[in-house]
Amino acid sequence: MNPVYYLYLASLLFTIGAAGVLIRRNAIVVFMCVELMLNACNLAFVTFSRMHGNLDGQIIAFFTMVVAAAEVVVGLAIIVSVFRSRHSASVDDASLMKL
Amino acid sequence: MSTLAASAGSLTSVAAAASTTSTGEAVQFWVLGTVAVIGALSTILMKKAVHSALSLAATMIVLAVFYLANGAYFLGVVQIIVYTGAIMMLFLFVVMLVGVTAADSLKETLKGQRWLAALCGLGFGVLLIAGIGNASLDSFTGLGQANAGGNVEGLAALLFTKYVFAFEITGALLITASVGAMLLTHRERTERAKTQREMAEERVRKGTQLPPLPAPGVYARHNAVDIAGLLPDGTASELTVNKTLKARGQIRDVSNEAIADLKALERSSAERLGRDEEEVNS
Amino acid sequence: MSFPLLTATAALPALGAIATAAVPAARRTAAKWLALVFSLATLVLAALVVVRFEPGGARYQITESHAWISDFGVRYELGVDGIGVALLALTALLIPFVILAGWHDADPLEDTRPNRRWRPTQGFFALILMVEAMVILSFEATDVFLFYILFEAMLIPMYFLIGGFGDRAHAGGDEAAATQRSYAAVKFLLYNLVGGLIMLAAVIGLYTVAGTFSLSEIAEARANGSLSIATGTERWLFLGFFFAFAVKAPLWPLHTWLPNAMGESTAPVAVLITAVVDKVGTFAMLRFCLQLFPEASKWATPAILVLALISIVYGALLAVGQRDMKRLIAYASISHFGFIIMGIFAMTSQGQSGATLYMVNHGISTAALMLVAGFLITRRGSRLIADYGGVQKVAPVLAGTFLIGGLATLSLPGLSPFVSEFLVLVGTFSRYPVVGIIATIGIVLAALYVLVLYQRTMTGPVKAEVRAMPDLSVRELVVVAPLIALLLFLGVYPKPLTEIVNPAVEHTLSDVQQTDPKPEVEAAP
Amino acid sequence: MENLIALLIAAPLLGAAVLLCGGRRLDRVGHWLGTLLAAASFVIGVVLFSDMLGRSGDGRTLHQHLFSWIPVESFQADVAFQLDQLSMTFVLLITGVGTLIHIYSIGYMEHDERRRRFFGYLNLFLAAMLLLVLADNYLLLYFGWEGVGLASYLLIGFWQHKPSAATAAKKAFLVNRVGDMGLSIAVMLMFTTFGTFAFGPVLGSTGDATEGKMTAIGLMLLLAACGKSAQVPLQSWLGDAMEGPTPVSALIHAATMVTAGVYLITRSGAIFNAAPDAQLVVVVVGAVTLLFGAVVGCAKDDIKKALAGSTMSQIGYMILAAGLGPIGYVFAIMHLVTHGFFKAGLFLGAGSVMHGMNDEVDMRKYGGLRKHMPVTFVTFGLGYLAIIGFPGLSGFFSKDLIIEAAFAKGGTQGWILGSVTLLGAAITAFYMTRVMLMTFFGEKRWQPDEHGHQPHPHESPKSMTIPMIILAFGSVFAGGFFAIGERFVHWLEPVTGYHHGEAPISAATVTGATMVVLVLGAALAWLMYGRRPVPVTAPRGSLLTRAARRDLLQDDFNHVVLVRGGEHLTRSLVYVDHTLVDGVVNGTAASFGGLSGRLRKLQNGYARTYAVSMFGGTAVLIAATLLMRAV
Repeated sequence: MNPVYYLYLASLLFTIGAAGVLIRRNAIVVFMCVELMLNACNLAFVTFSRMHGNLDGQIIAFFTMVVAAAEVVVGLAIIVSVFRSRHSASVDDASLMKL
Repeated sequence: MSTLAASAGSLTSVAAAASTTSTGEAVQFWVLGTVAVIGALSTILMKKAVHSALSLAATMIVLAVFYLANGAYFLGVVQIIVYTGAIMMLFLFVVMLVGVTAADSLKETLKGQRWLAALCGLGFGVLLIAGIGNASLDSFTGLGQANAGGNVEGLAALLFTKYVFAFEITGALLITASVGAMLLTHRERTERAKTQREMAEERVRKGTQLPPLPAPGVYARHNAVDIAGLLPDGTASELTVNKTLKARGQIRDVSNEAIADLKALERSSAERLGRDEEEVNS
Repeated sequence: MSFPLLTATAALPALGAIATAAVPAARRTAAKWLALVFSLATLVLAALVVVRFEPGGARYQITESHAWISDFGVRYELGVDGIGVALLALTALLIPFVILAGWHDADPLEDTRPNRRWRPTQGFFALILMVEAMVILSFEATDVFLFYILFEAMLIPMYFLIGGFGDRAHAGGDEAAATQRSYAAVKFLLYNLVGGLIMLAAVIGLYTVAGTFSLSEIAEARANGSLSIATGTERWLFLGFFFAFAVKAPLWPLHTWLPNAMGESTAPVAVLITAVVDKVGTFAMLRFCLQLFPEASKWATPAILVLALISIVYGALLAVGQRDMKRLIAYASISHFGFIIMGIFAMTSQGQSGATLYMVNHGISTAALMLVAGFLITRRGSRLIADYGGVQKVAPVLAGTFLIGGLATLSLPGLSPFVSEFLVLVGTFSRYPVVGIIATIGIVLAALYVLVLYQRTMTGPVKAEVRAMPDLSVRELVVVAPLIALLLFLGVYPKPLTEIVNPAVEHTLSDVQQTDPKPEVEAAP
Repeated sequence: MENLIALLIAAPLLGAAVLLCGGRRLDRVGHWLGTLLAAASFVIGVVLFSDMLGRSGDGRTLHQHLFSWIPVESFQADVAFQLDQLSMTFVLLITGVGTLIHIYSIGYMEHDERRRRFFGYLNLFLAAMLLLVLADNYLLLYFGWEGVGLASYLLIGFWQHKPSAATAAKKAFLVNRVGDMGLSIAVMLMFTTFGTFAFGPVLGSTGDATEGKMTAIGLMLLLAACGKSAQVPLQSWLGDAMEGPTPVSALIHAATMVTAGVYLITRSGAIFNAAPDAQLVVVVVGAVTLLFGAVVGCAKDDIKKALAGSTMSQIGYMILAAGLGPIGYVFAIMHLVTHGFFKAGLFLGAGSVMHGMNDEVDMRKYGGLRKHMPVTFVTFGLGYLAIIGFPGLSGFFSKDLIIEAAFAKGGTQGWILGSVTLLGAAITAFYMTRVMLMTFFGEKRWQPDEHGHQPHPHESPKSMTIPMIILAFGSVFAGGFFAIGERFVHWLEPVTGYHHGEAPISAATVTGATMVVLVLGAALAWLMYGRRPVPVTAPRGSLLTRAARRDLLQDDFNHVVLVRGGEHLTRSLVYVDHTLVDGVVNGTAASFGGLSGRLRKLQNGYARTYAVSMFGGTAVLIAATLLMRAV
């Protein structure tokens, strides 16, 4: 088997995550889907680093994880405060983009 | 786990340019890959957020394994510790906070949203795969040399030389994030806290429930917070249970069973004392 | 380096605009005088330019050149040829009269309560000076990009001048007038913006082809053959430029914004539109279309001549059919712009010199006619021709100046427009006889609409409404008399102007490799 | 000496400038100033004339180059003058008659508060007319040409408060403009053909150009002449032009301006000689107008309009003569001069009559005025005799020579033209006799006007009668003076060229025939208007009469075809401009509005919708990159 298959898997996961982002209304789940997408990317990076035989890919994946951590912290905090104020975690309720 | 790592290690120590991996890894890929995909799908299809979180965790663990298989030992471990360990738990916390059992319907409210999403997703996936397809190179250089001095050391070498600035910046980012999270969740008290006296006066003015709320639970064997206290006539008092629990519908109503137990008790004692029902009833 | 004279001519009015705008609300009159002084100072500088300019000398003179946006090779390049000098002088000359004529047009109405922020007068004169600055600079710019920016930027003050300041006493209620005005302003803006955007595309295209915005560099590159634009490309670029200029000019069928704009705005602003701003369009045809795209210009000439011809006859006929005297003058201007464009694309020295003179003379004559019409309108409070009659009896001087303005519009010999119109006709006739002959119909029609206008307003029994009409005040005389004097002088002795213009025209003709057709027989001396 | 030429024009021009810009403070002396400057111009003319006589036949042409007017490459228009015998003749006529009419106007316009401006306009006219005849190139001539048009416009519409006057003025200017169009096209043709339009070069090299070009130029010049000289088909304005003050009618619309067409054709003789077809058209136009004007003159009851008709027909004679070529030019000019005398005299007489009759113009309300205004009667009578060609008087010589020349054209053309001119003579005799009889003979028919003023006819003041007397002298003797010993022919020959046309019939016969038709015409008029009383209200009259009263329906034609048609055209165009041309643009704007309205629906504010579009966008981008890579 060729490591390329990992890439196929990664893209599949990424797509699934994206679809999730689009179809779920619960902010938390949407968030999880985002995480899924990030992980898919990581997998791709790791695979690439293996294919090209240098560690830069892994470094990037590492950074992605760190950033993801930070992002999750802030994002969840936001969700919590939103939930506090509107007693709902649905992304559709926050349709404030429309004036 | 360690076996996997070993297999991966043996694999990566193979000659630089290989065109295919070991069958063992292949098997592992196909098995765990299926698991990962199923996990991902259930993540987006489960009604309850908790289930989504758990299936996502599963996917992540699988990914961790794949990292290891790809010779990214450090990342594999970090994946398990940070992601599955920390981030997913954070998710669970929040889910609990917002309500575990609050299942959101998967019924689409936006017209055509689902179809569009499906269409885009399909097209996107196809495109990605096609892209990889024509980017694919049939031979690959393993991480043999790169990991020669050990994977962690290799990463460290890169991280603290080439990527040191990025590293520092991410550090700053983390700090900022934590502070930001605190700021966001922290609720500033706007008015002076009421003194006890004021509260008391307020209660009196309202005239409702002058004495403190009754404690939950009746009899020593039931003092769980989720059991309504019984009024003298044996009916459950709503006041005794926390609102949140009530909102989640997590109240256990034990009043009837308590009465039944009482009856059973009396009957048995009556039998032991040899009294008959009449006496009892009279 | 020497004193940047050209920059100064543009910078002075700009400064004036800022200064005027800064005058506090209460000191309205001070603002007016300030604006007038600045415009006169600009006139002095313009006179200096005319003096410094040697007709026989290099093509572009008094040049300045500084790097501006070096990444795109955009330079701040100024320079004037004879045509530019003539139009620059015209602009600098007209603005003081415009300001003087609009002396009271922007006074806040009595019923508006005093308000420190509300300063319409300051705004009015500041905007006029702003327009002057931009127009002058656009006549001097020899960098396509710089010119484009000015070409677009001058729309902004014009928009506010048209939309913000209408006739003081309009026949229809103020409400209706205001809506009409904003419609006219928006129409003006949209038309010119569309033209400008298409031009922008062409400008970028030109840059991608030529790699520079500087006229001189492009001309040089063309000369030494290092730059050769493919025929197709050149034609597209030409069309892009020409469209914008045709809207500005305006050429049929892109003319409909002009009558609204001129009809709704006050007379001085109308003069600003037709006598100053629109000239940029025809000027740009001469300087940019012909110089940058000679082949394409020749290729497009037949179509353009037909359009110009339509403009001439069509505009004149519509002028005959108008009930509103400002709109009448507007349509007359459309007809005249037809003549100008025809002269430019006849590509003979007479035609193009005539066209350039035409721009100047049309500016003066229309200013005279329009301003007097404005005085008339402010007296009676109506733009409708039918509301007047017998004015000649009560206000002979006003009527006389009106008649002279009209005669200039119908280009009577002895008044300057005749010179230019005849030159254009001869120039066109010598290359395209049929076109020239059809164009002469315009002469007759011009007489028709001018005389009908004069007869209906000035002659006949005196109407009751005009019986108490006062004759021209001193201020108004000061506005009109010099214009009329100029019309007479340039009509009898246009040589100073032709001397400046001819060499420039020769350059343009050599750009398009055209020479005047030779007469059939060499006449005996 | 040649430097005086500019002064000829400068004097009246100065007068015009001063009088028109001077303002009210000049009201007192304005008329004197105007007259003085006109006279000054005349004196200069006389000086130049005497100087010219002093020089030999071919050296008589003077040139003065003032400055270069419009220099653009090969197009070189100069302000330069040429004074030769032809111009000289006109200068004397214009300044002379002009001065007389200035004097006349002093009295005639006495009660008009705008008299100063009137004299300003008169001076302006003199300047323009002199420029016209003194110019040495066609463009400068065009300048004067339009200048006189302007002056006539101002003077016809002098009483602007009368709508009829304003309309007449406008009409005159417009019709003239049509003619001017011809002149300008002619100038352009000259420029393209010869590269110049100065008299010398153009007329010197007419032979080298193709005949077609020459014909075209000739016809264009003729069009111009028709406009200015009120020839068919552009004659319609002259009748209405009588709305102007009578001195104006006398000076501009009888003596000088209307004859500019004849000057133009004579001046351009070389061109016409090179274009026989054009010449033929000229002759035809002349002949037609000759009869047209005569017929109209017979029917009009308005004395000035009757005279206008006669003017038209007399100019027809001149144009016809000019069209005959070298055999006719001289006689055309000669008739022009004599006509200048007697027609001006007649108009002044008419003016004097009106002056005495509260500006009544209807001859049916005159009658028997000879007792009341003897001087007017005599001068008018002499003018009358002169115009009908009474033996010995001016008209007799000049007209007779034209008739001979017409016969001398030769062939059937000659016969036709000859008979036409004879017929014209007969009709002239008829309508002039009619005017004479209706005005001065018979019993008095005048009645109070609408204000109830009973007119009491009286002789006009000296300032009016003296010019009439002088003109009467001219109309009596001028012809004889010119004709005897062919003075005039020798005078003009160097300029216009001349060769004697051999008439198929002897001169005596022609004269005889003229006499006969003359007597016939006069007798007929006497039968109709002399013997029986003239009804005060015009009888319905025959079809021809009614048509003639309406200028042979030419105005109606114009009205229906040009005015109505034009109105419809403009109105429909205004509509088109508003709906079609404008509508297209507004339509585009509206469609854009609708489109954006539809697009707005996409902006529903739901984050997920935007996410979808983003996602789709990314997909598209990837597809694009892939395609690019594939290609």
